[in-house]
Amino acid sequence: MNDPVFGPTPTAPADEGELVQLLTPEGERVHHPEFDLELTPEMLRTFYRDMFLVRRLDVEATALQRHGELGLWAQLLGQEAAQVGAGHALARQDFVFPTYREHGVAWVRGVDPVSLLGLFRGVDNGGWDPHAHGFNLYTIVIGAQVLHAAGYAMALQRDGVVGTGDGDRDAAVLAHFGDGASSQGDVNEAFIFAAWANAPVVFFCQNNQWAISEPIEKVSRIPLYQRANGFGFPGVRVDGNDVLASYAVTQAALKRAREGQGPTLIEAYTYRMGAHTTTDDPTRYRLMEDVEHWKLKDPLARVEVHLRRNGLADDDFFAELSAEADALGERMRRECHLLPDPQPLSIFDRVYAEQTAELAAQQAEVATYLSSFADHAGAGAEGGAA
Amino acid sequence: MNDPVFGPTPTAPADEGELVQLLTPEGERVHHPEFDLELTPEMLRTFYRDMFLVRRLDVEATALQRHGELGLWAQLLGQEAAQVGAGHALARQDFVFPTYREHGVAWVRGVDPVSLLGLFRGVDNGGWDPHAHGFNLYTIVIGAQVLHAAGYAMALQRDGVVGTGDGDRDAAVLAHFGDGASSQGDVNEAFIFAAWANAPVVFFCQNNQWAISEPIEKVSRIPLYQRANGFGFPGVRVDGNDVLASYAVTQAALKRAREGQGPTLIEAYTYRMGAHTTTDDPTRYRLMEDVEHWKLKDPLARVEVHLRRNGLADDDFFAELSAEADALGERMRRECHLLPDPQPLSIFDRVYAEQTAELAAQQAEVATYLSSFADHAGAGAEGGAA
Amino acid sequence: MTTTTMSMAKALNAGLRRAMEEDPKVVVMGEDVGRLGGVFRITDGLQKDFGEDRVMDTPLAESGIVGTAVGMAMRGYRPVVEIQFDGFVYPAYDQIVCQVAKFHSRSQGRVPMPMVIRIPFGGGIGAVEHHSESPEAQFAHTPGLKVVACSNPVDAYWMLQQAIACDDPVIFLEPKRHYHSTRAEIDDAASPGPLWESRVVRPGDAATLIGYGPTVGTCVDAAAVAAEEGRSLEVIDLRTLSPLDLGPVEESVRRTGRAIVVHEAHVNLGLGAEVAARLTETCFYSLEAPVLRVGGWDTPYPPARVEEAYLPDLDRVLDAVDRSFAF
Amino acid sequence: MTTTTMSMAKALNAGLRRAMEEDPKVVVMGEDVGRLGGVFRITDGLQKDFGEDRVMDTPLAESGIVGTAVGMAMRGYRPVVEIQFDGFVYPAYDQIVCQVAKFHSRSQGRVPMPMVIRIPFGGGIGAVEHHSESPEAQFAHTPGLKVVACSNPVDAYWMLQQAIACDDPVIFLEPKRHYHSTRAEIDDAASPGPLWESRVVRPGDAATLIGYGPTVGTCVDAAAVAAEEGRSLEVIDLRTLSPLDLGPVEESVRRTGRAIVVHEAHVNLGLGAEVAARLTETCFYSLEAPVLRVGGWDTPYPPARVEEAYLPDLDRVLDAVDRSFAF
Ligand SMILES: Cc1ncc(C[n+]2csc(CCOP(=O)(O)OP(=O)(O)O)c2C)c(N)n1
Ligand SMILES: Cc1ncc(C[n+]2csc(CCOP(=O)(O)OP(=O)(O)O)c2C)c(N)n1
Ligand SMILES: [Mg+2]
Ligand SMILES: [Mg+2]
Repeated sequence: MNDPVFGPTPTAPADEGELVQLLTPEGERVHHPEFDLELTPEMLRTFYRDMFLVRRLDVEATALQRHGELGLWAQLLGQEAAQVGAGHALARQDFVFPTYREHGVAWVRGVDPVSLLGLFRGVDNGGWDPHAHGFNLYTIVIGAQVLHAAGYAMALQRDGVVGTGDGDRDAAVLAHFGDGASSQGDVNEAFIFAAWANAPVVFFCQNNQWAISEPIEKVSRIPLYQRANGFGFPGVRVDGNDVLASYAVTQAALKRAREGQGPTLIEAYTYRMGAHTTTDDPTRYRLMEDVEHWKLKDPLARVEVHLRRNGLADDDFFAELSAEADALGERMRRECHLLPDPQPLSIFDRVYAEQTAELAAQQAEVATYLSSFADHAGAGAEGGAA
Repeated sequence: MNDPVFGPTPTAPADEGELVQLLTPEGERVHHPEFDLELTPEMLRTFYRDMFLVRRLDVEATALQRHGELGLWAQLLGQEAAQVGAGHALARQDFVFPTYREHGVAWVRGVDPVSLLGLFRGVDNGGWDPHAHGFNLYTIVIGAQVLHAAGYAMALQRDGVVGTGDGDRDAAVLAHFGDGASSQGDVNEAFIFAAWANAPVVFFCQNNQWAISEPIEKVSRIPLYQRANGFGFPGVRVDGNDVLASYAVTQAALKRAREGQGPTLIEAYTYRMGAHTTTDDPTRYRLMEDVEHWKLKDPLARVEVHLRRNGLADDDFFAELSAEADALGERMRRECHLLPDPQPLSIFDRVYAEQTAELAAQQAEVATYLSSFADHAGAGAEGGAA
Repeated sequence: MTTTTMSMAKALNAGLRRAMEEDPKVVVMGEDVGRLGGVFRITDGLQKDFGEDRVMDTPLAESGIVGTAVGMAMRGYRPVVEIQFDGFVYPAYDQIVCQVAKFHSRSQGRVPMPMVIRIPFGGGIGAVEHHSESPEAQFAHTPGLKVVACSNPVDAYWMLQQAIACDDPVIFLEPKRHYHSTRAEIDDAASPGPLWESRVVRPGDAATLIGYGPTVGTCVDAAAVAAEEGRSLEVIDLRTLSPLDLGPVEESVRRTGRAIVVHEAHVNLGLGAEVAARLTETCFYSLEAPVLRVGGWDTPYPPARVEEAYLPDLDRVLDAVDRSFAF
Repeated sequence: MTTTTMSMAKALNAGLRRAMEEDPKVVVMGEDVGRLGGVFRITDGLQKDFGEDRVMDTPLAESGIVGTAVGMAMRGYRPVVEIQFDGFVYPAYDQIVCQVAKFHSRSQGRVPMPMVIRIPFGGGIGAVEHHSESPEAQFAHTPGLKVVACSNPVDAYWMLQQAIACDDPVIFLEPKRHYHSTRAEIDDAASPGPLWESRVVRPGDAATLIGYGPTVGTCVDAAAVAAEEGRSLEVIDLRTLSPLDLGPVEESVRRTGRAIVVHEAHVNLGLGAEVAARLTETCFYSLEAPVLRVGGWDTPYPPARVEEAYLPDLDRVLDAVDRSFAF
């Protein structure tokens, strides 16, 4: 509908035509006027290796869930390139706010895959130290972390580590969220605060086309990256299945942020190949053809073709990587079992930094109560694993 | 800052240059390629009359507050044109969601000014029937009503009164909010829902430059009407001190909505000449010069000049109007005193549509308690007015 | 058919369907409620049969869902909103407590707000954070809202229809862990009792157990065990949390002299506090022990592998009964 | 200066200022807190002296304010957030109960969340809707938050500094109607008692009145009147609502045998419910009457011209005392 007064009404998100791509699904390097990139073969292999191991991590965790070792798992299958590319663009001093699906970024930030499992196994709400890795705990309430990211970026400004010109000091924040999350008030308020403060934060939206069963094209009538236009900062759409493009664009946006030029919105256009989580049944709402279509754009395959065709990695590389992945899988299976179940009385610990007399009393009461059973039942402590 | 990769970073809202204007501050009609308007002299006089009376209403209510008859008053001084213009663009079957400052729209919708006072006097939370006037009660929680507006517009779609081509049936919604409110999650979610449903709602943001003490240019780096770009529907900025422009643009946007072409964002660029409310002290945060600057753009003065210069209204018209305003003021003063104070026991009524046994019992308990005083104190019922 | 055996999930689905058939103004809104039928399948098949205009897969924004539902209710619709999990109701909290709850009184009755907000609530399903909360006290504390909780398929079927028919906003709590745990016969030609009444579900005379939603089953189980030990416990299902209907509870407590309130919400300022405070006022001279409370501890809901330690179970209920008798 | 006479508003301002001087990580965030000094002027002059980086006039979005404060706290700042009025805290409710309250436990103590959320609360100022709410019960029901209320200038001065120094998130409630109602001498060289204690503010032995925030004054006034009638009432200021410190209350009730809790929040599920339930458990055999509650009725806060009918006042407190004695 082209209204003479108000102009055209967009009706559906534009297609993939306009996205930044540096490596085609067929494995061809293409040039881009703004985001061109020189990469050493070693870097390319590292990207591939990380994607390969992350995919294994994901497959392994999915299997652990099937075997009853995890209560749930949120798969990233298909989103490896977006995440590994973005993760490699980070500087050590940057800080990341993930959703519950950023296993690929976690991997690049050095979070042990086994500690990612704790949340899904139900032994904790995230077992790693956010500060040690510059990587926050997973956030489950959709969109909440995007505000935290904006606030953390405001703190960086106040710490004087933005725009100093010292590349080892200047820092930025990477805020993850999904296409569905873009509807939440919190996400839009984060855009407001970041623009207002000119805060060093890169909003990284993985548009995997689905929010559980809801397709993004029904919710947004224009490409999501254009949302940034409404808030006065740049937005760019990148081929989320192209690790080079994800890396290049995120790197440029983070650099901009660290230099004090403010926020950017990146929409990584990708596809959730798996289910939403292991409890979801996507056959109820999407067509197998779509999945097949996206298989042709696999983020790993194109890098493998590129590496092989250009002689940048030999058979040994792939064989070693495969063995490394097997070892990772084996370790995950083994160590998942060893994750200790929390002790009943521990639920009263660390509710507060300064424990309250009230809660300490409740804990003591429970201790007495539990010990009354121990007396009856003998000392048989039950292990947590099957 | 012009970044080679991401383009320019806007730093402050553009100035008034780009707004739709049909009548200059000097009273000259100007033409606009898209929003041109033919108006009868009678219509022009009606606009002027309404603005004049609304201004009196506002002045009178402010005075009533100064005399202790109202607890508070939110002045609209300076915003008469935006409101009267928008109000006249409405069809009978349209529905309006105001903030707490839309006295001018209320007036055009036939809400008795005296019933506007109830809320500010503290005798009720809005004394008119929203359905009778197609004008919701005032909403105080910033932004909340904008979602209601989107939902009401979705209901219109379901009622089959959108896009039927029948001008007497097709309906739309006008949603008011302020520049400050544009930061609220609810307002941005309303944009999402309206775009998603292609709902017949016109978002009417009166940018009066201030949210209490906070100037909009510190909060938004681009003109607010451009926010709509990020959500995929049109936005337009209109001279909010030009009643003709406000009328023309709102009319076009409402027509679009009724025809089923979806939402529009209108930014009426205006200025709050008074304080935020009667409890506010704007000298703490803004310069008198700014107010003086805006006085030159007075929404009434330009219409008066235009009417006189073109012989569209004679001295009698202005004299009669002045007398009419005096009568209105007198009536407001008189009837404000007569607004009945609510009875103590009434607070238990209408909490629910279906009263609960619990609350009925609490009410009975209070009745007994109060009657114990009545016994002591005699029958002296206290009137509410000073 | 008039009589069918159903799980609670199916009963809710059937109740919703019937309400939609009977009143074209009933619309369903929420995340994934359409094509998917909701993550718990409570709305399964409804979009297919009633269309996308009446069963809406909304954008992912709870404030937006409830806020637009308000607008629809103003125009005469009766929105039934699904909140996907208890822990995700909070983005909509402002719209619920400041708008949904207040429209009727603000407008002096001119603008009723018939809306049902369905919330799968409570724990015990081994879920991750935010999926096992019991937010009922916060809503019950808010005048203008009504709050109910069903505990079995038959109630689920009728109470949902009654809540939808009610002209006030109703927070409708569904004990998600019992969606499929039991089945019951539903006779859709029966005439249900009033929505706003609590109900004795197992008679007894030694002490009164008071539960709602997921803990009714726990109380009944506890009463069965106690019976074996020769102690006859009466169990009352509150059903309506706001308004409370304590008449049957008081009648019971006057006989038993002892009462224990059981819920999954944190003990501190949970429903048990209100029930205890009121019962003590109304039954002061009948009580042989203070009203005791068994609930979730005053900690965040813990990780799934330790949720058993948090949740009130049969043993903790019986322990409270013992403590009551020890007074 | 060491000793100055101040209103509560000034005392809060002075307390904030001192906290900011002593710790450069303390930052103030909110609507209109900068140039204007807040609508109640509690932050008056702070932006001028500490700059825009430490005293931020934020965009108008409460979830945004609290959500970004979370991010700042993660990086070691100690944000003091001002919510302009009680009724406007709800857009931030999700961030407060799901994020602020849970960060410390979610991270097993690795990410503390030192944050103070200041809320001017309560009624009696003749305001329009949403400006007179008492939301404390909802926060006290949430594990992970601490909740305190000051009732006089001296407490306001010290409690605010202590709350800011606390490594846990604190909801700090200020009885707005008393911002300017009384003045008191503040000795800034004194050493205040612990934050987490309730306090006897007027000794007595016939019955115990329990208040906090705005109702402490009401209770003291009631006690003064009762004294004239020969009845000696003890008044306790709870000060800390979560955790509760009921030790002094229990000690008192064991002597008096009677207790009345007074607050402006709705009676139903207000703090009084919890205090009554607990006291009945701990002082069962000392109570000669049930713990009675005087509070706001279970209606929305009414229009200003009738707010007196809603608010607990001296007469209603004394009436409750009479009812207690009538048991
Ligand atoms: C506030 C809130 N509402 C609902 C949910 C339930 N939920 C979990 S994931 C999800 C969909 C998220 O979609 P998207 O943002 O696109 O991220 P994706 O899962 O596709 O990575 C929903 C609705 C939630 N976690 N939080
Ligand atoms: C949720 C919420 N937060 C804070 C307030 C207090 N408040 C009332 S008006 C106002 C400023 C509104 O500014 P704007 O939206 O520009 O409208 P204007 O008053 O200028 O017409 C504020 C902060 C409120 N009413 N609601
Ligand atoms: Mg998605
Ligand atoms: Mg404004």
